[in-house]
Amino acid sequence: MSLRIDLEKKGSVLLVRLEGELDHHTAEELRGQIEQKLVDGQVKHIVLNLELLTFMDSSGLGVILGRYKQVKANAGEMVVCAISSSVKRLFEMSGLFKIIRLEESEQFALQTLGVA
Amino acid sequence: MSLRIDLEKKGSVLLVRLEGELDHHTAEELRGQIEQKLVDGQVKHIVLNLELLTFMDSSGLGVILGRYKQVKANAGEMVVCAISSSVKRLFEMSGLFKIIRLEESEQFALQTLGVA
Amino acid sequence: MQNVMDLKFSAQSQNESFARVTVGAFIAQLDPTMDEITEIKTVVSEAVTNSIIHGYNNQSDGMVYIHCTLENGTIELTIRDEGMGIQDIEEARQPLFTTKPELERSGMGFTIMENFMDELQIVSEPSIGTTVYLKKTLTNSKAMCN
Amino acid sequence: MQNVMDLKFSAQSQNESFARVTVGAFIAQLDPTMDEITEIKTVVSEAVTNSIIHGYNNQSDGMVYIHCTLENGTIELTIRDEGMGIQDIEEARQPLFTTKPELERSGMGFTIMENFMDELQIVSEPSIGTTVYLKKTLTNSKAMCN
Ligand SMILES: Nc1ncnc2c1ncn2[C@@H]1O[C@H](COP(=O)(O)OP(=O)(O)O)[C@@H](O)[C@H]1O
Ligand SMILES: Nc1ncnc2c1ncn2[C@@H]1O[C@H](COP(=O)(O)OP(=O)(O)O)[C@@H](O)[C@H]1O
Repeated sequence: MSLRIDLEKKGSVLLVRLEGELDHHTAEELRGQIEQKLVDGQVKHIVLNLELLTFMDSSGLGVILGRYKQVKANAGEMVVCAISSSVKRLFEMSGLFKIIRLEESEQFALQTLGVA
Repeated sequence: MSLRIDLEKKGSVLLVRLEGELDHHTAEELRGQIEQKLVDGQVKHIVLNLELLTFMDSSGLGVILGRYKQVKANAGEMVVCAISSSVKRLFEMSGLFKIIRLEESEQFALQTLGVA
Repeated sequence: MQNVMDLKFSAQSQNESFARVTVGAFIAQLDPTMDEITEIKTVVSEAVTNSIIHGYNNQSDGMVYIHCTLENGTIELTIRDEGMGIQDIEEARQPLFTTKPELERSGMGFTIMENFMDELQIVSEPSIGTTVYLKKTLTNSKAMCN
Repeated sequence: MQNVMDLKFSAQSQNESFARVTVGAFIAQLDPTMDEITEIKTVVSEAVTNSIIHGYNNQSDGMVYIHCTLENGTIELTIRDEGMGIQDIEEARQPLFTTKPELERSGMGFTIMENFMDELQIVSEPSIGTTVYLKKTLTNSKAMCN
């Protein structure tokens, strides 16, 4: 598997750390793992730490947007942090920053959601 | 260029440090650079440090054997050091250890030639 | 001097990263910047993923074809499948348009290809297949001397 | 499930490393050991270099063809050229035999291919070309479950 997925619950926040490559092949696994954490209802927000992501394409945008819709349906927020310039360009191109908040660091992202 | 060649004269010894991949494509450059150092006649022996070599095939054996013949014609020696297990297998398969001495480290190889 | 390569592989999702690595390794000889490598890898990923998901509808017995030419610092890429084809190319090119929202497609594939390359051409015929033609000249002038 | 790839590229020496990287990336999905990856890359390098130097006599307008099949942890490789061919295959296979000593060839190419793979077959016809068939089953039992 070329994507390592690390999930950690911090209060009402699911912290998702990704390492490696997020494409169509790996997006499915990511979707499955996050959805499993969302079913029990304790998670409200998602923080995505992409610091160690080395590649992402539009399949990554799709799976991120899908999870955004899920937390939003529950009045939650999605925050992304530590993104590379190339991932940033994809976010900009697709207008994702209009709905997903960007923060510099994981620590700061968690703080804004009151769980740091 | 996928091979970095570092040449250093130490008395009568030419110390050759290789980093990267030694194949047919890069062997020609290596041959040219070493031969340039051999023409002035001050070099008698060659020490080959392969610690940072990540790939080698039979084209590497060929260029090493070629330089061995040159120093030998001048009663010199060729010593190789810090080789990986896969390069070692190639040397063993081709019988190169019968004519080229193997030493653990560069320091030790230079010592045996009296220039450390 | 021109350098040419042709690649053909099974329409399986694990080959998406393989296709990216292969094209990335081939263009490396032009000495592209890190950003340019990322852009090329991304567009390859987009087009190959489209062939697998849309062209062959995730039936992995189809084949995907990549043709790549390097000449004077210019990269030409043709990525092709013999799948179901595109009904309306103009519509397909629009940002956020997708025919497979249920698979969480973002509809951004063609938009990314257009943004990252100098040229994008799409030729497609229903039930014959789709060919995506992409072209980019590297900024690096060193590329001219290789 | 079988996974297949075909690669075709210009007979230029900078493509030797490209060919190694490509085959290495393709077999990576079988989860080979580091030693196995090195062995496969080495045999690809040997066969491709032979096609470029011997098959096409360093005339870079020829093409080299690689076909690779993965199935149940077994790698099958066919590396082919449409070059000058081999006169005497038995002689060519002998350790240290080379027809190009002036180019500092070591004559170890076929010996290495034989040692690193489970199977080596050579088919060649003068002025038609040469096909090298190589096969190896990975030791890793995980490979069976992919
Ligand atoms: N190779 C292809 N074969 C068939 N249809 C395709 C192909 N590539 C793209 N399409 C069509 O064009 C649409 C837009 O493609 P794209 O912009 O890449 O977005 P996405 O892949 O996210 O749907 C797809 O939803 C699909 O209907
Ligand atoms: N693809 C090829 N086309 C023509 N001749 C070849 C080819 N591959 C190998 N040969 C012949 O077989 C000989 C032995 O090959 P090999 O063991 O790889 O050693 P080397 O490449 O060092 O000469 C070569 O010298 C050449 O005469």
